[in-house]
Amino acid sequence: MQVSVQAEPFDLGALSNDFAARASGAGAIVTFCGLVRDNGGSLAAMEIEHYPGMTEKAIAAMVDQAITRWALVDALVVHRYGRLAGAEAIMMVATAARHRADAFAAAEFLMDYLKSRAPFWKKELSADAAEWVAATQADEAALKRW
Amino acid sequence: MQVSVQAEPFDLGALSNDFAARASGAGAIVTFCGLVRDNGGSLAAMEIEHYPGMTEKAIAAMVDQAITRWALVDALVVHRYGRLAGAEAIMMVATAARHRADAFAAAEFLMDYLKSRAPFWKKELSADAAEWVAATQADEAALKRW
Amino acid sequence: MIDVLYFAWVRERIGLPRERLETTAATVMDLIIELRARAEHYAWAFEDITSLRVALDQELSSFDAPLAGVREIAFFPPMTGG
Amino acid sequence: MIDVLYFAWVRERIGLPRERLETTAATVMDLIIELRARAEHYAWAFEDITSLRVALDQELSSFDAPLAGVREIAFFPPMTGG
Repeated sequence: MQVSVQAEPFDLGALSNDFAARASGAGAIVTFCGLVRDNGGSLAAMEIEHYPGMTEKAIAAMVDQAITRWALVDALVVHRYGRLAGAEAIMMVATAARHRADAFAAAEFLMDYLKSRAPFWKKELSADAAEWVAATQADEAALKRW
Repeated sequence: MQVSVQAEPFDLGALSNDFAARASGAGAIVTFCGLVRDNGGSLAAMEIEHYPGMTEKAIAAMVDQAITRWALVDALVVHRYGRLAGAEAIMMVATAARHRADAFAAAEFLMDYLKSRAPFWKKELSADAAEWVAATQADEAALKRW
Repeated sequence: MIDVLYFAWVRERIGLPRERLETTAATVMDLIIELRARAEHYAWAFEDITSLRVALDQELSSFDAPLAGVREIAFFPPMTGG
Repeated sequence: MIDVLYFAWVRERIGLPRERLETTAATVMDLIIELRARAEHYAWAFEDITSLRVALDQELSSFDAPLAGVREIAFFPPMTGG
């Protein structure tokens, strides 16, 4: 298991390759990467706040649960906080399993839990406004399938 | 759209980074990578046969369908053929969408279709045997959900 | 003594990220009622608890949870990670 | 004249990857019946058509499809890509 909560940018490609190389016995690797969206031309910036201490513990607990439930070979979560520019990578998840269905399900489970149960709060910054991102009904509802 | 059917190895990390950099406006990138599984200690090798001409057309049609159905920003499929050693990457899929649910669904759709509708045939090679991989009921059944 | 932490717009409304309080509140809800009475901006931060979440010693909890033995309590809006 | 292609264990049983045939078969199934009658190893390759798939001019098709105008036909087991 690898969990990192960090201000620094990360390299999706390098982490994906390292993860795949370590995942001995796996037949399937799934990665997810979340990016700051370009909202119609003007790249938005984002400020991400988190709860140091709780964040790492909450993520480690989710990853433990995913590893057990889908018999994962390995799992990784990297999540940034602080100020991010438009199109920058916010976070990534990687899962390794023998079969693809488990790798996909575990990655989606981790994403749903990170969205609504890891203590991060996003603020979208545009040229003339700053607004906290509201949690959505859809994100909360997504947890119900697990 | 990027589709490549090739004998040469590919670099999951480099392709993931290039794909993410090009996916302007996307908020979610999903990648899947299939590896030759290590079957209990002795790394298996694999020989993959394909149907040149039909393979590229069949994959392009699947990718077109995925892009339309999930309004993808972009999608990529790379699939190798020929002789692969244990733990080598067989293929990868990448999808880019505004939201994670679309990127995940499209990647799973492409995997299910590649498994059962792209003209590839795998032969597993061990020290003393060579055996064509049999298509499974589960893989055929997986198509029904789309 | 209990450490009280505020995040996101809860922190912005209250105007500070954390404070150390003396309280006899038995539950999270009792503490919220105490805090609301302190000043206008506290009342504003805690006006609608359905839009708040609470963690006790860094574990998500509920508003009726007891505070006995708790060293750190955090108030924040629903999380928006990922 | 039609190009007939074989893949995977169909190719191995028949012993060649492709051949060019003169046929008057009206449908895929008619061609299979012709091929079965050619030699023992053809009969073996085509013994159970439920374990076979067919493509006409590189599009998946069915055993009752007509062959009129088809330039290339391919027989192979269910695919195992991905």
